[in-house]
Amino acid sequence: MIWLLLAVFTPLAGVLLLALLPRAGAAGWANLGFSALSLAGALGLATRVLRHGVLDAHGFRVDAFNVYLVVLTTFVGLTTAVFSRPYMYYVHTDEKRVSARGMRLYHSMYQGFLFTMLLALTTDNLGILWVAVEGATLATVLLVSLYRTPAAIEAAWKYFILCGVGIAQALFGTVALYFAAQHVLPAGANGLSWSTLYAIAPQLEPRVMVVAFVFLLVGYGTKVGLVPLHSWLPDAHSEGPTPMSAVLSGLLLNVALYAVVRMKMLTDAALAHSATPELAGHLLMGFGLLTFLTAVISLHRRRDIKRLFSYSSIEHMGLMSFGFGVGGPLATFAALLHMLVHALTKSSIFVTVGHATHIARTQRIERIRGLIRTQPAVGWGLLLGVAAIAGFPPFGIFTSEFLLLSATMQLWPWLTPLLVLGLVVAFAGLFRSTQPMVFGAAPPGQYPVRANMLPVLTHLALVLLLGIAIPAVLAHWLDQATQLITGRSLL
Amino acid sequence: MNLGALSLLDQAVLVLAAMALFSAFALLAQSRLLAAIHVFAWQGALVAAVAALTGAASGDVNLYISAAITFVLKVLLIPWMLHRLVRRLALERQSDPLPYPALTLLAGAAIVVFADWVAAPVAQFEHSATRNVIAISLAIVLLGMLTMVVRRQALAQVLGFMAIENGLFLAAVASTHGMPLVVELGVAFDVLVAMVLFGVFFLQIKDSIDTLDIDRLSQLSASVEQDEATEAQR
Amino acid sequence: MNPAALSLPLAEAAVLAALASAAAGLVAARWPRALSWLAFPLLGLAGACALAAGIDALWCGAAQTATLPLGLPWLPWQIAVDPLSGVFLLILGAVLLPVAVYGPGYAREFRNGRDSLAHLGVFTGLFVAGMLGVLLAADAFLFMVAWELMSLASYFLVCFQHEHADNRRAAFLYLLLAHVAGLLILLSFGVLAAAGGGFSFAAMRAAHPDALWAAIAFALALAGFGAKAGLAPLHVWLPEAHPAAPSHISALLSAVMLKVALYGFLRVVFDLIGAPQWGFGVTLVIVGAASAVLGVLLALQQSDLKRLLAYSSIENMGIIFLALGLAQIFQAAGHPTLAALALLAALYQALNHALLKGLLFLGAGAVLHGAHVRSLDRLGGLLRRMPRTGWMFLIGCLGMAAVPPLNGFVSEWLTFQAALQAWQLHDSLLRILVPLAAAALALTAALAATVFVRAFGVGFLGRARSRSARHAHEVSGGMLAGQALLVVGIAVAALLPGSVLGLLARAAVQLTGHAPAASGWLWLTPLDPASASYAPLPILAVLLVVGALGVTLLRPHRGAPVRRADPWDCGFAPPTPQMQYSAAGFAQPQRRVFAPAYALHEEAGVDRYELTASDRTWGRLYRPLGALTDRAADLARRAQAGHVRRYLAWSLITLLVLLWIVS
Amino acid sequence: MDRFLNLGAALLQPLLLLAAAPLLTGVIRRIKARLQNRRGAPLLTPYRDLRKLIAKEAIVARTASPLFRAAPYVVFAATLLAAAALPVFSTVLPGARIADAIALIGLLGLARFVLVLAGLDAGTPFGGMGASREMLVTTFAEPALLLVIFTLAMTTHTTNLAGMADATLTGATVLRPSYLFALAALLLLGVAECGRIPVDNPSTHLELTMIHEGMLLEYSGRHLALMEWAAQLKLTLFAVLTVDLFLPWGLATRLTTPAVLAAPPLLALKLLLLAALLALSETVLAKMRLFRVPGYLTLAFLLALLGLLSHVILEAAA
Repeated sequence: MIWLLLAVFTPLAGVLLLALLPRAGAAGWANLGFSALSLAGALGLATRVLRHGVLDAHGFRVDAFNVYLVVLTTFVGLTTAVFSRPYMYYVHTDEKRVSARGMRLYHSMYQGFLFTMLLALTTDNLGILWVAVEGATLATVLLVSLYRTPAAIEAAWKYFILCGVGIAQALFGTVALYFAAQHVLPAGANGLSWSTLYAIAPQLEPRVMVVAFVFLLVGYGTKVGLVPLHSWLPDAHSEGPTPMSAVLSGLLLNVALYAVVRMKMLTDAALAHSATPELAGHLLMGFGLLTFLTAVISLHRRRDIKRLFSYSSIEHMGLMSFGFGVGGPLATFAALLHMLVHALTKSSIFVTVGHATHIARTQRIERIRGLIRTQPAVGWGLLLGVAAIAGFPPFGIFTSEFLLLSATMQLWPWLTPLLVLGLVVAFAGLFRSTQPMVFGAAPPGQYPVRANMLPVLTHLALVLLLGIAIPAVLAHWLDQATQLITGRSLL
Repeated sequence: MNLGALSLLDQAVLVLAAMALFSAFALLAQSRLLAAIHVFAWQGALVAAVAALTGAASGDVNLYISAAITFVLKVLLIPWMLHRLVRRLALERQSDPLPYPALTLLAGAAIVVFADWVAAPVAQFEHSATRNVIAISLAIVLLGMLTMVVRRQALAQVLGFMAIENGLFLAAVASTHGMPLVVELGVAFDVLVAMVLFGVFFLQIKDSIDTLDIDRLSQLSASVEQDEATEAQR
Repeated sequence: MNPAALSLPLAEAAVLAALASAAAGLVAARWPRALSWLAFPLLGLAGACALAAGIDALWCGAAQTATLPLGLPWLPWQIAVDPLSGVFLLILGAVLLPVAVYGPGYAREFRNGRDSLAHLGVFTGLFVAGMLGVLLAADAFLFMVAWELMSLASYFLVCFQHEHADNRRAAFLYLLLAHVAGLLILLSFGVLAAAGGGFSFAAMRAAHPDALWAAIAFALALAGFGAKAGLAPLHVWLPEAHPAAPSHISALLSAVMLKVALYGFLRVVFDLIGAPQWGFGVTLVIVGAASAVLGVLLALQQSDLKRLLAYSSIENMGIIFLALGLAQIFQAAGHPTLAALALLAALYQALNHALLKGLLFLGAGAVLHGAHVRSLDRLGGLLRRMPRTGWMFLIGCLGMAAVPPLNGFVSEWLTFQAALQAWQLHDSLLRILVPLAAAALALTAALAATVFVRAFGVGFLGRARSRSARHAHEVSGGMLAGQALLVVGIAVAALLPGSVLGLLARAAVQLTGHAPAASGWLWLTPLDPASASYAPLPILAVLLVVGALGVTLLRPHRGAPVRRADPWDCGFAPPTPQMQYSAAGFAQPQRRVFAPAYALHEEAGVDRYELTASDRTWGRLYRPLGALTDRAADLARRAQAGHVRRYLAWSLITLLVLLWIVS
Repeated sequence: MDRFLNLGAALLQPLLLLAAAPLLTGVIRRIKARLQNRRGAPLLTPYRDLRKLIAKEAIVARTASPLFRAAPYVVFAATLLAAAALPVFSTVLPGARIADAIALIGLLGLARFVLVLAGLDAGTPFGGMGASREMLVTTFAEPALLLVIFTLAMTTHTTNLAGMADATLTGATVLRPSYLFALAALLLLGVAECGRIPVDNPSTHLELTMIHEGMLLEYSGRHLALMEWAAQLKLTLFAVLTVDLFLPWGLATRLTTPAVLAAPPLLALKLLLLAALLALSETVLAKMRLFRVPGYLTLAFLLALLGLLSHVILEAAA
């Protein structure tokens, strides 16, 4: 419990303190410190869960499904903080795009974002989950508009409106859920506690659950970035400060997807004996496939490097949703693994992209050239990151895609051609933009910058490790999660 | 079922819900901002009243509290903030008429029918009289979205957004006699923060494109991909 | 310990050496010498180990398996060495060793260039490791990992000199098709795994998918491995990528990587799918013949030496797949011995092509190194300026032209022998098809001879056509030694076909259960001595004897040295180098005869005439696909119009539609 | 004893062929001359030419590489070796075991390869021209020739020339349509391969028409002698090949004195017939333009293919 509190509420303390801390340089370090503390808590929590199993108390619930996401969140939070300290300081002092107040807001809200993420992950109460996810929007929306450019403000506005509305729908879904629960539960029982609901799920009224799930899917799906609800995502990613893009892509989408999957578990349990037991899965699959294919096409002919990679995030979210939708242990395992590796890879890519834009002083792809000549570390980081995200072994994403494909091959063989086609198109789109940026002669007047490649290195190393061999601990967690979600174990 | 069978309180709840629905329509159609804000305030009041009455009917205290919260928030605070904004941004005279009023209202009506159709299976497990309010609240939510779709004024969009919140609250009250208090508080807090942020944004938008017509906020179409935007500020 | 247990450890040692070489390459960023003194020797070690492992695996044809503590928790990586992989380990080692000897000399010129040596060293090591991994893999997952590692590493090698836009384009095209191939292969494994209920090759081997799924798996495998092996029409990447890479890498790509693709195909189709179908065979024969003819026709028109070699690789892979088709047909028709014969012809051809093409690419590298030009039209007279390279290149050309007593002829001869057994087939369609395939093969062989006459005659004979060719210089000892090693290999394969065949036969036994009639070390009698026999050693002997006799008998009595004079000018002005037949001119008759096969692009200036004959698949197949993608992209982009209200409308509509669906 | 006989046969037959080659050329020239109402040179002129050339000093172009001087010997040796695979008077022929029909074509290919390289070596336009045209001819001729061989091989189930002849001798004499096609193709091909009219003109040095001579332009003295001799040997070889494949009767199947003694005269007779045929055709036909040559060769290729197909379709039972 203490670990849990440490992990979740350190950021909360960070919010308050960093809001008061005036000096930007110190704030960066403090930000780093809080993230590290939170990571420590998460690790402690993980070991505890590993040793004593599910932790379910005081309205919190940490099981195999979310514990690894908690660790992931805090870890990416830390590495991104490592990157963001010098980067934002550079933006603040050299580029002068952020005022001192802006810096304070930034650091404080960075922690706020982490807090909401962790809260959403660990809470057992669906209402709190909703509040937290909405809170995440509120925490990040001002960061998206941090640069105060018209484009940034517009992006933030869209982000705010679309996610706000989406989340409102999720709340309606939650209400409907609560409503359905109230007819089963005795008075006084907490009808919003996920574990309670899961226990009684089979008795929940299917027709209500269906409606509730639709609202929840559309609601949280907006934050996952499912097509056609994704429109806010490229704007928010491309206009916000790069560290924000990293955490948004790496964490926020995951958490939203996590929420969706929790809801799917309830719905599946409720619909088990109805006429359409697979409905939730099929909806998710449909959304996933649509998202995947649309995003894959959108990867072509991009001009803005950050938009490019935000579309790639959408693509991978589509894949994960598809995986969860397909169901079955193999696909679920693949999707869970994919959440992990994608978060690591994508955040590392955004870190590199931050350096790349810093080197070229623009986000326009056709003006970023010859990185590998100007600064080999950045060039290679970008190239390897893209290779990883495009699903090349020995990086971990290949593993999850391999599993996903083979699972699809077993359950829906005729959908695999679509997936493969999509993967090829996605690869082409990514590389036709990346290769010119990395290779070739460097334009005159382009100089290396002080780049901190440590986060990239650690992330890619982890992804590589996951591609070559999945540690037993992690495999155990993922398998337990799979068991939790599908009821069947893989190992 | 016949209304006669219901207690007076329940009848009152139904009446109020109907009026809330009407207010949603009004919000959809009203072109002048100040008037729209007033309509929104009225809607808030109605919803709060529904909550209070349901509380009286079922006699649990939570509902009173949440009714009070709603009243303060949606009838007093938010309208007041909106007023201030309107005055600061000098939008009193501003009005954005709908392109096709009749068509829009028809769509609204269709949405209501649809909402009833969707809510029917949900509602028939509730035995309290107020079950049909669920359909009403769903309709209000959808109408709120419709408002956001058809209105070009940023402020009007916010009103739509808040209307959705009202609808949600109504749904919560009518179907489940309110959510647990902690959730209510969280929601209220979020709404409040959201409102503050909206205020901030209005100012930002105003001084970036010097109008609140959000159709002007379309630089970020993927085809243009904000070339000028980034290049301008680099 | 018994030799059987040796092959697997040796192979593992090879992998480790390759990885170590990659690590050593990393060091080369700081100390360039590390490349020459550490990375390449380690590669050589890897090559030697692979060679030994291959020979050992073939010698005592038992399979060895092991399981690594890596991979997925429920699917650990499994590795195995059996005769089939032994053949290709042998090939890999036989080429890698010379390349490692050759490499340092060649890489020296990059030292003062801006291209990072670490880039070269690291990815060469990884590339080799990937290929070894493919050969060792005994489960689909490891296979795919190694496969894609191979593709990715070679991609980085292809765009090693990435300042040229062409190289970047080539690299992109290469990786794109490699990725397509990889995914197709993955699907093919998926089909087999779905049938066998497991990703280990053992499980797939045990399972027998029904005809439809087998056919699907076959089609996927053919497309996937074929794309990597450069079969038409998926070959377009090959002539772009192979010339772009540094020459010793081109040698590896062309000589080894294509064979690794071949290995994968053999593994899947002949080993895992199992049940042969004559339909497979017919498909293979047709595709193979088409690729062979197309490849050689295009090779005939290239003036860039390395492009020419690359196209010739397409031709050779076509021939190999044609032979595989014969094997499949015979197998399906119940003539396992003949199937074994055809299979052996294919394997022998693979070995020959690896050795010869390795030698030729190293030779091309030497030319590039010595004369700094690749275009035949700017070369000429090199045989006198770079004699050693020149003569070895001649040997390579003779081998490629498939004339006795060289090794190219052996495999061609075996293929013909296999095809000539078509009279044993019962299905009349096949009885017609097989001879037709043989005819196509004969045509290909004749054209190949033309290709290499042209390559050598224009490039190495005659007079220098450019300043750089006039100042060409012989290359360093290391580079010559590398080529010489390959010449030794070629000599063995050419003069001792019996013994080589005896080695390869193990693989044929593994796949078809039969081996062709045993043959001594001197004679090559695949079926029975009466019907056909061939003995290269006596042929060489007689050639030498007669030649020597001629020289001695005809030596003029006064023993005066041969008088030199200007070439005869037919009474016109003395001929200048520009008056020589150019590469384009030499092939002009064929260009005219086979015009439909080419997309010709001529441009004539006042004093110059440039002609490029590229293949038609570009305009027909690839450009349209690219355009389609872009159009789709624009469509998707239009959906993202930027109006927040439209986005809200999307969200509302989605909600309504979903509600409508579920209610 | 037998072994010596075999060895003798193996050595004797190619040497006999080698010795007879110039004579055949002489004969053809003589018949041609007669057909054109000339007296013509005596039959032994080719021998005299060879002797004269060998005696002469060899001059080599400055621009030529060592390959230029090695080429004649290789060409000669390869052609002779090819000839060694041919049964001349007996089908008992160890040489045929070393190199079967396919290897024979391969050896001719080797000779051609080196010859063409030699043509390119001096770096004169004419050499290149001859080389390029030679390769054009062979592009079609070689596969067609292989097809002819295939046809017979699939009938006789062997690619060993001696074996083929043997099979034809021992087997029942049946009239095979495939053989007719193959024979026609082989005749056409022989003309093309040996550079005779209408494909090439051995007796001209007009650079616009010549193929074979163009490549020899730089040669002189003993080198030229070897080249010429090899060419004559090749012509003889094709003649004998035709005979062996299609009318082998008279070949000794066993090394018995009467059989062996009976064989050469018969062979001479058959060769005379072929020579007359060739001379006749060269008299009535004119050299065709270079770009009609592919058409001519395609015809040969087609005939050979028809032979193969008709074998597969009509005689499959056999």
